[in-house]
Amino acid sequence: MGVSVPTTVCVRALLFASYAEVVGRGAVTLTLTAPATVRSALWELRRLPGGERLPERPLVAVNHTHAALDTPLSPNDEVAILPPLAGG
Amino acid sequence: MGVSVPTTVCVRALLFASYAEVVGRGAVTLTLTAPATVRSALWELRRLPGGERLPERPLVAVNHTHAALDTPLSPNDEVAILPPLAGG
Amino acid sequence: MPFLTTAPLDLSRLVAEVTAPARGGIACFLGVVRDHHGGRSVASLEYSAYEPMAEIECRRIVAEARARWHAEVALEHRVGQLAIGDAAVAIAAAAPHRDAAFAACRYVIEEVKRRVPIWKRERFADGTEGWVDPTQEGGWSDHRVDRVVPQPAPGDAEWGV
Amino acid sequence: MPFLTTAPLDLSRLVAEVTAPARGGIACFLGVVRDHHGGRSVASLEYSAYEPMAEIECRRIVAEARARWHAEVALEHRVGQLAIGDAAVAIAAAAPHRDAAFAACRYVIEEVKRRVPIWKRERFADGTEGWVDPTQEGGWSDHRVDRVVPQPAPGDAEWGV
Repeated sequence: MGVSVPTTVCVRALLFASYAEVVGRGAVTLTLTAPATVRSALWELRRLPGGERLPERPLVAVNHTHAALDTPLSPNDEVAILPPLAGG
Repeated sequence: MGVSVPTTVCVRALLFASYAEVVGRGAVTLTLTAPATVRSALWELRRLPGGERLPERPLVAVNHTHAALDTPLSPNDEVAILPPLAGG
Repeated sequence: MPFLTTAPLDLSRLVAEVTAPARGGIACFLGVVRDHHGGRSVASLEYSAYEPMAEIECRRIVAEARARWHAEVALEHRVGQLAIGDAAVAIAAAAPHRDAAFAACRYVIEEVKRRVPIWKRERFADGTEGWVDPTQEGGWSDHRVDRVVPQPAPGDAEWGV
Repeated sequence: MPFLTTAPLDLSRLVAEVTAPARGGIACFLGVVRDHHGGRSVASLEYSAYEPMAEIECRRIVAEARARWHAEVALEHRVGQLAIGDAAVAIAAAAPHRDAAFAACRYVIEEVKRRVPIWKRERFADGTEGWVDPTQEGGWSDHRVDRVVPQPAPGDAEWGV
């Protein structure tokens, strides 16, 4: 009996502020080919209508922590694409 | 007719905090030989009972402005001998 | 206590939270909504946040300042609609001596600006609007949309305040 | 408004005095009476001042900070009897940006400590007293007198509060 290897990773992607406006929505569920990274999630988001206006190297976070484009994604992770921060 | 040259300068000297305690008073009127400086006022103050405990080079002020020991004194000036400052 | 709030900020309450007999210095900072940005007249603005992450980052920043300067630190950031002159962020940092209090206070405001996911949409006196982008020349996003934007779909809980 | 007061300090009022729509950053400082000094337990303390000169120096310091950083600055120093935890000095400095606000606030507290003729007499938990001397090892004056000292003669107007 072989071990079942999942071939896809399902994650929740969040878009905020100006990035939510250009894509027209704040949350998208993505099904990515394993192994998945933030970069592969961003690649899918940039294929959405308006998504071509997302930058190639935005700030990103995974599960509420700042992350990098090559941060790996696990099933049900929350990946957030963050416009330039303007708090304070 | 010659010009009258005053030979003495009368000033008001103030002592504060620990310096007032060692001399036992907060204000002294001093009659100094002209030309007078802060140093000559301090010299007189150090001759008062307890005055020997005043330092030789304290902080000083003349007419509410920080001054030096060789700052000249005019009649009715207010010269203050200031213990180490502890505000703030 | 959450770090984000829609209520007006109260610096006195933050100062009271950090005051203690062993702490002789309290440094504070208030960031206030200005009436001009990039030469344009601002009428009001709205702060939104990725709230769960913003709370976590604020907690981390405060913990870092406490550990590094042996300080007690209180922080609040306002979200939602703000008027000119309203405080958007308030910080109080208390330490035994003033060097540490100032350093901790300064650290917190710098790190809040650098790390906490909060965004600011300005409404200008001429009726247009724009997202503030501190990384861009002029201070607005390339994606700035000079019109009133529809609200996000209801039910999308992750959308910021 | 005088800079010296016997009333409790109110940072909120100072902040309100300096707040304006063009000033986005407000840095504040509170100096609070600590319960220990040099390893000894402090029960209370009394600030006294050479009042006319203290007012003049405070006004000069505030004017310098305003000119150098284009800041608006409010300053108060309390005199008389203070309890542990009371604020002895309060500063609010507002400027268009936070760098200037922090710099102006820091300048004012450093110059107040360096230039304003104010003295502090500590009453310790063991009943003794001493003048604080920041220039001495241990922090007290060589002229420290560990007893209750008679008040200055009435009518000597220059004696501090």
